[in-house]
Amino acid sequence: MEWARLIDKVTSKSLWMMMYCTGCGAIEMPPTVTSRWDVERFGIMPMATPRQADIFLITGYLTKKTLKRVIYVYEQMPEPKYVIAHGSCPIDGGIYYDSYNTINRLDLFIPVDLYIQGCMPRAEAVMDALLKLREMVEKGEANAWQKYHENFEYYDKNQKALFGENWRAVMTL
Amino acid sequence: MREELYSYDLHMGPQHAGIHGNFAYKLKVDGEKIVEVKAVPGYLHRGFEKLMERRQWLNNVALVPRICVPEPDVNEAAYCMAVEQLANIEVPPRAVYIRTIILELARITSYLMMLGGAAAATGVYPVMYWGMGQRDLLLDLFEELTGARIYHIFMIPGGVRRDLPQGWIDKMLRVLDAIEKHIPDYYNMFFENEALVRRMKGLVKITPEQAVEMGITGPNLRATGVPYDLRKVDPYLAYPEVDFEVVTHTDGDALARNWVRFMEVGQSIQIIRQLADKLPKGAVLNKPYPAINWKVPAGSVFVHVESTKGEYGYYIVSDGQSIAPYRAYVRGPSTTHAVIAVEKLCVGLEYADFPVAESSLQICPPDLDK
Amino acid sequence: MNDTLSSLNYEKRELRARQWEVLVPAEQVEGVLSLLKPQFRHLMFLTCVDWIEQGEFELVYGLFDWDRGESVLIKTRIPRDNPKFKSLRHIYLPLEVYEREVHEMFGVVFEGNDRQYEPYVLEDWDDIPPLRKDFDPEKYIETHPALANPLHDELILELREGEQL
Amino acid sequence: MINLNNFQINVWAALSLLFLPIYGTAIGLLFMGIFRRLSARIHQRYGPPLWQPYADVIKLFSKKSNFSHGWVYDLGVIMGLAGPALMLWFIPFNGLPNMAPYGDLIVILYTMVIGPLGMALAAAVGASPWGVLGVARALGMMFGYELPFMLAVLAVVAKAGTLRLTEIAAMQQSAGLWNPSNWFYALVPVAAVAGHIALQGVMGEKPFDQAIAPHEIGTGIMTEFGGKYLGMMFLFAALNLFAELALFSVLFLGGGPLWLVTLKALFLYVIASLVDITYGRFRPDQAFALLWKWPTVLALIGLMIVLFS
Repeated sequence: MEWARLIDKVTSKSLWMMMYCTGCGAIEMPPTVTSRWDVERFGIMPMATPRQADIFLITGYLTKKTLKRVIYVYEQMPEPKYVIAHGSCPIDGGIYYDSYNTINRLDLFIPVDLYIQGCMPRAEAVMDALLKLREMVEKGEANAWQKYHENFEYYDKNQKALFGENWRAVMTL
Repeated sequence: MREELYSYDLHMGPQHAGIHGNFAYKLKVDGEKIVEVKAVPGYLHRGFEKLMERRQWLNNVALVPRICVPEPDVNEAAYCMAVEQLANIEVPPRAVYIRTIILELARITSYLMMLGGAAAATGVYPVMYWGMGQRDLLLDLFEELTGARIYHIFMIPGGVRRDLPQGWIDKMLRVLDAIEKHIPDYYNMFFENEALVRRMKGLVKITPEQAVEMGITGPNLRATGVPYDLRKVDPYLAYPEVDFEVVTHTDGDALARNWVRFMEVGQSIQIIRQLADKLPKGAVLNKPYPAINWKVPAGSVFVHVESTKGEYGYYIVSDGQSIAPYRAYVRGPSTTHAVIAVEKLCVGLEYADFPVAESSLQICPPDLDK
Repeated sequence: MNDTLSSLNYEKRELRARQWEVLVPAEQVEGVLSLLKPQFRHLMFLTCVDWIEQGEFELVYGLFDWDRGESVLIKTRIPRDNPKFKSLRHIYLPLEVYEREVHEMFGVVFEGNDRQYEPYVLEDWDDIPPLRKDFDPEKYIETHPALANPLHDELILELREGEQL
Repeated sequence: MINLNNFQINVWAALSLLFLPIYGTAIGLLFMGIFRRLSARIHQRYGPPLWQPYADVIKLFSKKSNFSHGWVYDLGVIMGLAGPALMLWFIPFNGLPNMAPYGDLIVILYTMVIGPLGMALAAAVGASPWGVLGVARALGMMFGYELPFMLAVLAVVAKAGTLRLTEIAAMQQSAGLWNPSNWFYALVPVAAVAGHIALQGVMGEKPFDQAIAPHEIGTGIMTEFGGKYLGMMFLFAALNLFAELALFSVLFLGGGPLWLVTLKALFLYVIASLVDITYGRFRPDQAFALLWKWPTVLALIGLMIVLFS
């Protein structure tokens, strides 16, 4: 038990994130990682491939087409993994609530650890969320990824309702 | 036969460090050479044009900046100008000047980001880090002026929402001085960098005829040597009253495109200084219309402006009876750049050069997907 | 006004400074575009307007003259049921992609453009083309409940119950 | 001739053999921390603390790996780690009993290849095309930098008249540990400069980091690595980094006791990092052309000077 706590503590000091540029929010990511806010001070670093990432940052609205890839990317990430949804759109659709091509709630499809509300959230808000996630990881509270195992039927049902029964088999680029 | 045996598919994007934004290319590669490029757009399709038909004329002002994130103000400007044209609203001269200043500031922020992205594609990260740091100075200015860092929603039909705060102009000029001081650093890191110059020299060379034929606009067009800039050719706002040069380069390759972008930062600073000097006094908003249930007279108009990526335009149709636009079409510059130009010009490149070529064209997928 | 443009015998209207619209019958659009091409070298856009009450689609070709800064919108009407038009991508190269877009968003068939059947921005689309006026996104969301936010409905129900109380 | 009968199992030697790879890895990770800090300062930001790479590695090993690509994938990673460890055993450090007296330069130059080959093996069986492209580039680059590096080493061998690294090190220290007049950097400067340029390729730093170019091929050979595998990759990178720098220090900068070699390696690494941070990445063919042109010609000239003087 003590060992797990120690690992949690170290993990919280080194979180690599994958910024899938799904929407507008991606524009506030560069200031967060570059000179002004420099999130690397806290050991949080952008990574290019899902295999190497701990945090999955969903930066904005999700169209149907993107959501498929997001689910794929999420499933490729090694566990434990944390999802931060950025902006109003993944929470309730935001300004695109009545669009025919964007989804209104992200947590119907994959579990989310933290939401950053706002359109668009400032870089400080992103920093705040990352530090909050760091705290959660340190205390062992960021467990949303376990939900994906426990409630996979629920998520799978929603995914199939949107993309069709055998979407995984037929997906290409 | 050879194709079957030796060629393979590479999927660039949508989650790939070399692709700017949520966009994908399907490459067919034979050894190292690209034999076929297919653009796969649509990851950012929100149905903007449908949404705009469902919002009122003024509500749309809050919607349009979201079409292009790196430089949202061109959307506001073009949309407001189109609506003003339809409703025949006179804009006070002070508002015209303030709009022009905002557009030019946004141009600098966008260029700083683009140069960083182009440099990062070849592994030169300092340009990106410095540029982002400097861009934030400008975003702070925007924040003081409009209350938002990215989506300002400051221009509305008839002018701008409010007057400049006390001392804002001086602060802005100081920020411009600070940026100008760093321009040699960018130059040395970018255009004196042996590896970067060697990669970009001669890459995706476009001739002026090809460029016009393919509908390429903006810095990508000017890099081929033709001085076509909408600010001069089809002037709008306060551009006829300021003095600036249209930056051109004759090479038409990736380096030339980035060079044009880089030199335009300096021109933008000059334009803003002139505007700040000449800034007229008076009202900033002429609002002869109700905030809700406003019916714009019937008609249609196309208004285009010069953005950092190219020609940005709004084609707005009003039927005169409904409280929303009957049809709004957004002409984004990336449609021709990302699909036509890349699919036609990037065949025959090495796949290693593809991200560099793509970043030199500066594609912004949201304005293509809409 | 440009000489070639003023020589055209169609209905013309000035939309704003240096911009005109020209209403051209559908079968003569090809000739007009080829005539204007040498001067209006830049095709700004092609789009479509759904005039549902008249039962017509209006195709709008935006052309621009780089040297004079003049623009002209060539407008033509085609019937709304079974909309067909000739692909003009041999005149302006960018039409290849614009026709693709109009085909997907309005269902106009451009004969001669083989690329229009490739999916453009939509994926697995299962309804009428979305930019037509009779397409209702709210109804679409209702029939695809995974797109909607289930909390919205619950909240609205709660509010209504609260009102009754 | 090496007489294996002389090899006595010695507690100290065994301990030092165990100690060297651990030390090399630890120092390599520290170097990575220094690199990240240095690049942050050039980027005008604070950067992570120096111990950041250690936390990264611990975290990576604590991750659950939800994938594997078969036994070649698992074995390749271990083989990769074994390469630089073996190499470090054959590099002489003053007063440290290891296997240096029993091997010569040829052995070391062969062990240099094992590590990258193991990693390439693992990456190649991964399903990602980017990984395979990265492997192709990494092996290609190997051909690029091996030639000038070998030629530079050959110049040293010709000058020293021996293949034994212990003798080469002793020869350089004959004028004193701190006196650089006998270092091969001073004795065969032309070849040494060529070797130094090739070292940039050996370490995979820009402009020769084609194998992991993130903007071109994802992150190349690392695309499919995650969790524990990436942790192994990190350890390999750290150990390999230290081993290569130590080899270069012993060959051209006089060698010495372990701490002195570490300092020299740090000096070399800071120079390499500064180039890496501010320089761009060449295309593979450009990098080839560069490596086979300037450093190779320089090394050949250096070799000629040694042979005909």
